[in-house]
Amino acid sequence: MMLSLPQLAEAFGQLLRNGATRPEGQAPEHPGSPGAANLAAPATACRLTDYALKGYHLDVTVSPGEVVSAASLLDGEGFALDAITGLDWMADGQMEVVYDYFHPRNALRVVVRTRLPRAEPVVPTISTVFPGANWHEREAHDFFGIRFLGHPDLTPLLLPEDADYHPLRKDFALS
Amino acid sequence: MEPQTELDCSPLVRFAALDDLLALGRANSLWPLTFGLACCAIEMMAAGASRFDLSRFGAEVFRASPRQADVMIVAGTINKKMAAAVKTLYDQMPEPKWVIAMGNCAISGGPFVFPGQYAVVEGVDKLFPVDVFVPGCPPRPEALIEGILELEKKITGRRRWPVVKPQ
Amino acid sequence: MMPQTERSAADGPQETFVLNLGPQHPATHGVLRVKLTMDGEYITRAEPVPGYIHRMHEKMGENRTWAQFLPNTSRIDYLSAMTYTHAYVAAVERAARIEVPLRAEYIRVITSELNRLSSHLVWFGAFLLDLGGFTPLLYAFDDREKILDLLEGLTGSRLTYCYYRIGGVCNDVDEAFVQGTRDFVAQMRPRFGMYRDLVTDNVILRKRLEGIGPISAELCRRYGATGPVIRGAGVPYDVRKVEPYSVYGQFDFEIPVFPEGDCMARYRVRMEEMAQSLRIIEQAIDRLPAGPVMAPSVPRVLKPPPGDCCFAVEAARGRFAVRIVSDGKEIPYRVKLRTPSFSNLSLFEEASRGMLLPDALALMGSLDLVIPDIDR
Amino acid sequence: MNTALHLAEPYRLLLFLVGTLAFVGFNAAYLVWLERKGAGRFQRRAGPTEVGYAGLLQPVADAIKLLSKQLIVPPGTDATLFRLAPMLVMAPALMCFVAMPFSDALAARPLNLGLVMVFAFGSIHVLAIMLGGWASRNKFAIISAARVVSQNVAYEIPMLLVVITLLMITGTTDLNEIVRQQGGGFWHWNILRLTANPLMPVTFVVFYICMLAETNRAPFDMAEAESELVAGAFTEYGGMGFGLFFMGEYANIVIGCSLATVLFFGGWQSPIGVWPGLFWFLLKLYLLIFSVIWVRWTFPRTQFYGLLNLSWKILIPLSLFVLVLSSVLLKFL
Repeated sequence: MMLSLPQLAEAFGQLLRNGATRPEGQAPEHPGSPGAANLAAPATACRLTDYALKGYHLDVTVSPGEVVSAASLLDGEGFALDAITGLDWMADGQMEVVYDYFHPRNALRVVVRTRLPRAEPVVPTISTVFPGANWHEREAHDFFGIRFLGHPDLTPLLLPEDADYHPLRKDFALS
Repeated sequence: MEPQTELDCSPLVRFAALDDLLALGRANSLWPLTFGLACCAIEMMAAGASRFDLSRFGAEVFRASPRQADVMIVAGTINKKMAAAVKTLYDQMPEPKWVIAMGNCAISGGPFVFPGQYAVVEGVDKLFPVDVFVPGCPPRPEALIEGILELEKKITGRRRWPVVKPQ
Repeated sequence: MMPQTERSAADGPQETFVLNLGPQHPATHGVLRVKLTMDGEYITRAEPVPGYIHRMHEKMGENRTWAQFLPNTSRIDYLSAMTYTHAYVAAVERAARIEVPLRAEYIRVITSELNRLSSHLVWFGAFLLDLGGFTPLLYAFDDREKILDLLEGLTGSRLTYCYYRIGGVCNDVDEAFVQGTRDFVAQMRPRFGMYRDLVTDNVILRKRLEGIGPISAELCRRYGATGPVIRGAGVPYDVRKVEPYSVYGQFDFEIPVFPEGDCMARYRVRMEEMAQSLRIIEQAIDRLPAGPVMAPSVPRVLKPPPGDCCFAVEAARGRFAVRIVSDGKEIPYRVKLRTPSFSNLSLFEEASRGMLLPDALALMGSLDLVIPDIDR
Repeated sequence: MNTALHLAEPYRLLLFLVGTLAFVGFNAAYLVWLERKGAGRFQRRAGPTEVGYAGLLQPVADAIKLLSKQLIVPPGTDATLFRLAPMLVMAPALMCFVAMPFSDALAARPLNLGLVMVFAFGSIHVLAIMLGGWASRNKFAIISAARVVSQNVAYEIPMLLVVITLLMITGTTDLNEIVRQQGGGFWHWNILRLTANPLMPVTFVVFYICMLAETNRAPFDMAEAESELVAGAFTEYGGMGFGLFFMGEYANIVIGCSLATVLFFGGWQSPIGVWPGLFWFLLKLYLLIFSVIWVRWTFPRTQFYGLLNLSWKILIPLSLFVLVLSSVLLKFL
């Protein structure tokens, strides 16, 4: 199946429009956190990027509730999960989760990102879609304290079993 | 495997000649524990491989079980998650036992020490006594062999070969 | 195919016990711990527990300048230090819009491929050690020493090279390196025949690898496994071909692919890959252009413009990607390292279910794990 | 040594006891040296060179070190069995040499049931390894113990079957008598007695494979399997406990190879009719031992089910076939 970039962008556009037109009462698959509602609606966007400058082809920003449907969409197109990264925007009071995807047969790389409130970073897990996400999410939880709703086991992966600190948060310092 | 309680194994009575013989035997049969942590472990393997050939000194018998090992070559970084396991391994080795700290990480934490670091044990001597330090990042296999010769000297009081002075 | 390796449900429920493999165990190649739930010698659940050599590389990235992070890149996967440094410097070059001279790119390709070769040789030896054959390890290390001599003459280090710089490479290659590399390629070629006779064609080895540890292309995709693991499952995914970086697009080489998905397929992929690396090295040495090896305009204090960017390379173990985020300062805002061993190991739990312990260890060996690469 | 044979029986036995102990001890120690040297040569390196001339004092250093190591009986083990197992591995090995004919007259005790006795005592080391593994209270050791037992049960059968084949041809279990029958040139050796059974070389191959498996040598070293089971049944043994297991392994190799020499290669018989019997016996013995070392450093380890399959599906039917063929030939020729 040869997938072209415009088709994929169109599919994402569809997904984002659906998310935008969804009635307020019907939450997406996962409700997200109460904090997510208070936050100003995250800018959802889908734009093509210059591969030579960025290293990826498609940059998609979704609301926290839509990461699972984005993952399902990419799963259906035969993508594989590259990594899940946290990003601590302390100045903005936000936490960003970046999902990198690559395609094992085409030169296609997609970045899906979502912003969470820093005080309570909660996002639904995509380990139901990509089992490989399990470890990546545990790692993001280790480093940033991002909670992945529905994750089977969020015990520390790389940090000691009893670790209660999140070292890659910008305000982390050993006492 | 539970950790052993520490035993004081220094003998009550010493026999000079016998002690010398025992020291000679021990020094020439240093079996290391198969215990690679990180980069240095590759150089430790290289030291056992054909070009450098630890077996010349009878030290190529890498034993995977701490009960049969005489010297623990700590080859790599020890982090806080690993520290307890390393301590257990040390405790499980029967006396007399020696430790070589190979590489900067095992000596002091090496390049992974910075203000506010949260994971690395800054030197294996924080956990148990170390006999020989072999600096380098990673040390060359020759350096490890020199470390083993140095340990032999520590055991027997004699140097196997004269030290070659740099020109 | 191998009915003995699977325990049928008809055998009824059995008492299981937990076996801790590691953190110090000869088969885990370092300090990986695997919590095995065993039913006799059959594995009902294998749960890898990484983190015993977590060394804060990503935290360190946020603590030093862009160039100061370079030594770290050689110590993540110390067996393919060159390719890892390549990914990082290329990502920074991409973010800071630095053009690398052609000669430097060629040198990067040559040294990366030499490094890949030496990494595969270590894997070859260590894998055979897992299978109980000690001698091939020493043969492989002997050949590897020749590569290390070349790289040591060039970089001054045997393992952790830190040879690339942002904007080029540290120093130019000399005639001795060029000639030495030519000699090495000529010397190395016939060795593969010897390895085939000594090891690959051995009937015991084939019995232990063929049909053992099947990993399908779909399983690889769902876990994001790359490198020889996915190529051994029949998918020709190699970053050097799919997203050609540096000057890889200019060389004529093949991506070895074996569709069986078992340990033997992964074994063959790596053995073939070594020959392909030799091909690339030969071409690059022959076509090595003249010119400078450092970009002329790299600022002393590097401040890439704000934003993020990615760079992926094909390391010896698979796809290694660096994602850097800059906020316009001289210190990175975030350096994310996507390491291949991490993803490759994550499928172990699913792939090893119901296997016998020695087969599972063969499977683990065929994944070619470097533990600091998982833990970072 | 010959004068010793005319001494009064108790002194003679005593002398042989000392001689056997020395022989086994010396062999166990210097086979390790040979193995390390041999491994070195197979692997393009030197092996021990620094401890004494050509590393000849290496086994002495190892022995001193092992003897002076702290003895640990780990908590939770069955202390009695834990201490007993290493002795159980060594003592039966010594017993096997009682019946072994080193030359025409050089045998501790000529026994007409010599072969049976060697097999009886030769099997005890399995029990010892199992006890050691069991008593260690270590999961690796227990897995290893289970492996050793099933492996040895599987390989005892084809081994005994080929030996029965041989016994039908020789008609005696007296080892010295078996050797005497093979006198008069190497074409009289059992391995080449093709008139009695054209499959004699096959019988030897089966015997050799079984011997490797019985002594837990590579490629059948399931018991120690370093990359899988750490150190197998010996995981918890340090110092001389481990040293005894180590020596027991080599003593068993010596027994296995001696038996192969006696049964198939004419024991102390000279192939060309010159030089004393003891020389020829030892030459054949060490050539066989060298082949065992060679095999170890060449092949990877087999998988456990492969090992059992080889025994139950190939070796046992094959040796049964040889047995039937042999008896048919014996009956009708």
